[in-house]
Amino acid sequence: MLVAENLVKTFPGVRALDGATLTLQPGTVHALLGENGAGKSTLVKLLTGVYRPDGGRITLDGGELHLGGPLDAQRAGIGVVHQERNLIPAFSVAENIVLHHLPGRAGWLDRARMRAEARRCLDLLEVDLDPDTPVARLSVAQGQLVEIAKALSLDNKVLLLDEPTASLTGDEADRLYTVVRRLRDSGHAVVLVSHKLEEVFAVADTVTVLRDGRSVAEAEPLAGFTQGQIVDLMVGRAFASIELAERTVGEQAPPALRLDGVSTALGHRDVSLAVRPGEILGLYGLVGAGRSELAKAVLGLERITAGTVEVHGEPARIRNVGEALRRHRIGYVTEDRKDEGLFLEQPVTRNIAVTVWRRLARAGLVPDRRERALAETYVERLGIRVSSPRQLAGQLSGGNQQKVSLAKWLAADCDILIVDEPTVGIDVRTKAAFHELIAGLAAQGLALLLISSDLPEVVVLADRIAVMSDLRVVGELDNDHDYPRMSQQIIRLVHAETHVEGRVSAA
Amino acid sequence: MTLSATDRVTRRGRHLWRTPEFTLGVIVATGFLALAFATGGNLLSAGTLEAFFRFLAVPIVIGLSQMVVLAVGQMNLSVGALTGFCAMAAAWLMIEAGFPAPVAVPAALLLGLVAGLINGALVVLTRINGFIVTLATMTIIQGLRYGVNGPDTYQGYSEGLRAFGRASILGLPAVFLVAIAVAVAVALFFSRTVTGRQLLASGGSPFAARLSGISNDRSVIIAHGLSGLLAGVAAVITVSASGSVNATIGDDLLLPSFAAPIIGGVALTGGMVSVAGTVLAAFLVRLVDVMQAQFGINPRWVDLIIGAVVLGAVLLGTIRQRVRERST
Amino acid sequence: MPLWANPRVGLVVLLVLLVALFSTIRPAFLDTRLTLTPLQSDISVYLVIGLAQMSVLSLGHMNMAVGRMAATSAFAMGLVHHTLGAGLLVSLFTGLVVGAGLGALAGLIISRTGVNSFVVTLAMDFALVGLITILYTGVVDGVAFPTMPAGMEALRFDTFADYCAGEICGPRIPLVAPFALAAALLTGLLFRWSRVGREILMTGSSPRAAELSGIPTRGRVVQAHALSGLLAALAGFLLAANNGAFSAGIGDGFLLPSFLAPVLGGTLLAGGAVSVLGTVLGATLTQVIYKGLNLLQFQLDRLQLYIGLVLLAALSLDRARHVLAGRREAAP
Amino acid sequence: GCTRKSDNEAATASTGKGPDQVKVALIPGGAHPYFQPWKTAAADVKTEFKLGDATFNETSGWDQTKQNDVVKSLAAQGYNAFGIFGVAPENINSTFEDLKRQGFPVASLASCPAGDVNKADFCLSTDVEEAAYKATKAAIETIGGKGNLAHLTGNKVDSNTQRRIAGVEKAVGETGGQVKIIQVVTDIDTDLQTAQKAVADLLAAKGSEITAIVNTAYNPAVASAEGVKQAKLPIKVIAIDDDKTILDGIKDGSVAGTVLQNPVGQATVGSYGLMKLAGGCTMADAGVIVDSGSFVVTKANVDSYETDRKAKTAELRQAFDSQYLTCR
Ligand SMILES: Nc1ncnc2c1ncn2[C@@H]1O[C@H](COP(=O)(O)OP(=O)(O)OP(=O)(O)O)[C@@H](O)[C@H]1O
Ligand SMILES: Nc1ncnc2c1ncn2[C@@H]1O[C@H](COP(=O)(O)OP(=O)(O)OP(=O)(O)O)[C@@H](O)[C@H]1O
Ligand SMILES: [Mg+2]
Ligand SMILES: [Mg+2]
Repeated sequence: MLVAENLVKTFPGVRALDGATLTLQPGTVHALLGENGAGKSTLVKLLTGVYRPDGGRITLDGGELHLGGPLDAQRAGIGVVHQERNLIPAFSVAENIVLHHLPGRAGWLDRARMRAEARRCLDLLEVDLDPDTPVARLSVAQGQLVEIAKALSLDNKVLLLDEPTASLTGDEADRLYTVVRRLRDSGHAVVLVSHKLEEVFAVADTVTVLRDGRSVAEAEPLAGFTQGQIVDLMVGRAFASIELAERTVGEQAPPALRLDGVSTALGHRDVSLAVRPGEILGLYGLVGAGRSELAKAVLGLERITAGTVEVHGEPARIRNVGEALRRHRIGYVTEDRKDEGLFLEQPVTRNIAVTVWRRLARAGLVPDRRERALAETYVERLGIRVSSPRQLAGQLSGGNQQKVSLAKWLAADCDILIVDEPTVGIDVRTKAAFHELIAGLAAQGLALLLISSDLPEVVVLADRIAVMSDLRVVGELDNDHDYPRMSQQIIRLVHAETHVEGRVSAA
Repeated sequence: MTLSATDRVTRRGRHLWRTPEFTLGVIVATGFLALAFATGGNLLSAGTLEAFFRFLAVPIVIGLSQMVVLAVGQMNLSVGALTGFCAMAAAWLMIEAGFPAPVAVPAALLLGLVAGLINGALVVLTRINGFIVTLATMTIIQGLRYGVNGPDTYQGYSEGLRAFGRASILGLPAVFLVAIAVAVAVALFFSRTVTGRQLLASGGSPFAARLSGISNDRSVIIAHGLSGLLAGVAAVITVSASGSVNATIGDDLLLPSFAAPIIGGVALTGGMVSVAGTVLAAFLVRLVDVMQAQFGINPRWVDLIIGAVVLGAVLLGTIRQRVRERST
Repeated sequence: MPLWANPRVGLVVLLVLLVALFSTIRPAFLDTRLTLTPLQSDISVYLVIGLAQMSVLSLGHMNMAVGRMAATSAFAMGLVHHTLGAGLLVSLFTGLVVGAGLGALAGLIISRTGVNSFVVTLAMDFALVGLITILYTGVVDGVAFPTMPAGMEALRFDTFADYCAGEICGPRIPLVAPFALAAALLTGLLFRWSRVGREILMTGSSPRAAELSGIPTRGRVVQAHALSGLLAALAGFLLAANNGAFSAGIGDGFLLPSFLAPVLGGTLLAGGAVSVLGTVLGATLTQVIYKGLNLLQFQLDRLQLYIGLVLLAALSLDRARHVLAGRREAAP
Repeated sequence: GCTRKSDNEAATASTGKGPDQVKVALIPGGAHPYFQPWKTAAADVKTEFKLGDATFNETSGWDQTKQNDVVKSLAAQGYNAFGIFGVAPENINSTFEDLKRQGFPVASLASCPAGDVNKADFCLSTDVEEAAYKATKAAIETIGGKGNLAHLTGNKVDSNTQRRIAGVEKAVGETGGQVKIIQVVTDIDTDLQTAQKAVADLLAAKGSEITAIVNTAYNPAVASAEGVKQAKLPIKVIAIDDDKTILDGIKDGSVAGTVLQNPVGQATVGSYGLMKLAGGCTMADAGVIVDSGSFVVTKANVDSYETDRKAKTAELRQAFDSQYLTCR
């Protein structure tokens, strides 16, 4: 029913789509796959009227669609969750959910109906959120859930989901997919963009693969492919799996970073952790477990009320990131790249070089040449897709933005690196490259604290895994890289904690 | 029971007494009482209160006029000039063209509305920053304002309108009650109407608003139109309350128009409004005016004091916050 | 990007058009002594005050006290000359220090309290307005210093044409122009190439990301505001030179032009990007408009009408260029 | 080596121009009702003295920098004799000097430079201290030599304001304590609304104590006439100038009197002097200060004051011929 033929879209210096085709049938879940920068989000935006195509046409049930703006797509019954969060911070959860069809009577807002409608959508996803909470106070993941609820609030014939689960954990993703299946069964068409191939294979029926803005597989049944074949299609050649660097962590080496009984103003209680040079400590937990906030507390962005932080055995009182970087050589790659990681309106060069200007400068002046050379090194190393290093960071595809946000800290040359959800929204190949890179860094002797909600990732990379739940570390495991067993243990830890906690407060 | 993420979120929530409006309210009340006390009650005498509230009407309305555009992340530098122009136009209609007040008043309001809509349309069509567009239109409107009657003063128009300007109901000037009614209407508009919410959405995050099918262009035009209309209301209040108008009317309104909403807690970046804050801030500024008259203070000292007090309050607020953080 | 798609080119074209228009209608527009030389003096003042505002626009902040910072600094200059008999350079230096100090104070309050720069500098403006009057009435029993340091006269009246090496005299450029030019070049250097300048821009672009990238954002805020104060002081000095006295009225008319020059030149109010060249062009454009319309001798109402219309036209022209550039980009 | 060229390139044009070669520019500080008579006077002198041209340009907007710009523009246009009301009395000597260096005759009209030096050829203006003194005298007379005065005036950082304050104080001092000044309100001449607000607050605070208000600025005069009438207080208002609203006030009794200045005389006699200077005459006493006269007008002489003023103007012109100018 919804058909996009030969879509072309050009941005200054980039041809994002170059004859992409997508055919959607009702009652199917259609996977839209491709590497970072392949043009998936651009395609989604063309189908929802955010951009206008430079060529090609879109038809719905045989009639041509001219989408002048998001409103037209909405009227045509196309709902969407975009890759980037687009919520109004000062508005409540409820209002955000129903923003595109604010219920009113003679121009007056009907708050009761608004709340009820929002409640209904949240309930679909089994999300326990007060509809009156301002979204400014939600975590990234909660925001994503609200965004999904918003897309569900209209009964759309077509639903486009652009990496809806990027920052969700398994549980929430499962709930989302239950809803998706239900929608499919009632005759809706759902497009799913995701880099989590396991999920894709679990829910999708058909697949379109984009490479360099062109469709290389069109609406084929997914059952006919293996994961490896899909990856090869995306990449355009056989994808060799990557060997992680061998490393040995000296058992006796003193910890590079050690938290001892740390409590914070936010409510972390008695957190103790230690990472040795050359070691990767995975920090796993469900959404809202307080891992990101813990990292920020270490960097002095949240107040520590008790306990000590030691860097290389010396007690450290870090007040801000600058101090962490310069005095202690600690870097922090944030999970919230849009607000905290990137300067969207600045060129990629500056985004990468910002942490090292001090080093690049000659007599206080930074030569463009050196800055550019540095940026180019990392663009190449991480395979960042840019039309030129002077492109604005905000114009990159989501995955490439993530790479820029990481590149900045690689450039900074730290001893201790805290990476928070580093591979959110990153394609399979790049993710593998990332893993290789991170393992390589550890092999060079960096101490790495890997905060991730991606369980396979944690199991692949980490030497030890600490599990956090509800602002506390509830257990620590040595990793033997055996995924089934490790994941079981970890999940058990997360749930056991909830259980124990329940008993404690009941007593 | 475990502390769910939701619980934590609400625990962080603001309580009434932590809102800026509340703080401002306390400052205003304290200031008012202190002044009443210091003047030996003179402030509370009917005449003084009358004067106090009568000249509070325009600052409130003009502050709201600015607030409306701030809500969508715009600014309107032409509010003052526009108020003067509408006032002069109304007086011209009554004196030179011989129309009665019931014609002149709606005409002035309409003029404000149209000028505001033109501002908005220019911003949308040219995609130029509203600050600059209204700076240009301010100059144009100043020219028009002067063109009505040169530097001379209009006086002696409609007795009925003047009577309304002088009237008071239950000891409060009618014009002040008009201003309060306008404030309530504006507050309802932003909190209770679909259009009002859409305006705030456009201001808070234009891109997100666009993705939700809201036209930001429409929001900008509506906000400017409303701002112009409120400038028209301020003009009508001026004409009726003051009895004489000339081309200088509105010259002193630009800074107060910004000061009221901003002291009242409205962000320049858009997406939020605070009607109560704006009204209270206008009240605060008026309090200082009166203090000056009561004690015969050199206005320059007053400026110095206002500046120092605001800076001091700002510093104190931070210190207080620090202390509170420590104690939790 | 093609040359003509550069936003600055639109301004240059407009400038050329206006100059051509004005000098056809009023040949006196090209009179060096009575029009062009004074025009350069005026541009110098408004360029520097535009740069002062631009310095904080880089952060996405505003400085509502530019005028009063200029006045207070001018008072300081007058005072050291009046009471201590300081010469031109010492006076200027003192004034610049005072200006920078005031700016830094504003920056400090803003960065420590997190209160909007608009509120803080507006409050500061009020405080300084009062202070200036009190100072002037207290010190010189009036509203201006009766004397000026030696050399101010020369700054006011002379052009380089008055200085000759043998037969060769300089061009008819007023002596104040190099001050403004130097300010523009140094500011440009700062924001384009220096680490501090870039970090200020990054802070303006996203304060949160800047903090999380290890930039000492508070320090940068203070520095940008100090620079703003310093430039405001310089503008006050140049105006005092042009007008002939250190007086309380200096800076009264600075506020709006201070925004006009950088914003016309393409500096955003949102922060994160500045254009010194644009500010130069913006200041030049506004002064040319004023000068030309003055020469056309309109009555007050007409004059204001036309100033507003020409400004709108100038801005719309830039928009048209933008749209056109967009079309060209999309075409191939 | 580098040498400084002496700057005597100009200073040639001044001698021996016939009236038809003289082009006079009258430049007030900005738009103000006081200067409106200059406009007609400029047209009159042009025909009467057969001047090459005479123009009136009020576009300075009360900004010394802009005024300098206007002056230079007019010079570039070929105007060669200037009658200027300096916006900033403390700076204006530099402007005069600038013009003198180019050989143009310059008159300081309606206001003299601050300090003891006048760099213009002559200053023809109201003696503002004297005018304020007369106004205060008139006020004291109407209240029977006993009571409390309030003085409302303009920009405090203006040397003319300082002189006005001195004039009022002088007159009050002569009463030997019978009359007291209880409030001097400055900085309320910027616009009408500010003045109205200040008057309302003043009346509310001290209305019962005040017996007379002396105004030495235009907007406060309009505002206090209106305010006193409205408050129905037995306060005598002494206004300034002869704007229609004020004359109406005198006729209907709400204004006790006003002090007139002599704008027409300043413009005509000033232009006359400039013409003579351009024709080759010199000042007998360079930079002399000439009082153009001030006149107290009450209900008694409201219909006849114009004759006095015309007489004064004629007398001034004679004095220029006989006393101030030396012509060969
Ligand atoms: N607004 C824009 N301006 C300029 N270039 C853009 C813009 N948006 C996208 N691009 C470019 O278009 C290309 C496709 O981007 P798109 O966001 O569609 O990729 P994607 O397939 O969604 O990648 P990812 O998996 O990383 O999200 C990229 O090279 C990107 O840099
Ligand atoms: N003490 C607290 N009070 C209120 N809200 C809190 C508190 N602690 C954390 N939160 C909220 O919970 C959110 C989740 O915290 P945090 O981001 O540290 O968890 P996380 O384990 O990193 O999970 P996520 O996957 O959501 O990033 C925070 O963004 C914050 O809004
Ligand atoms: Mg994408
Ligand atoms: Mg997190």
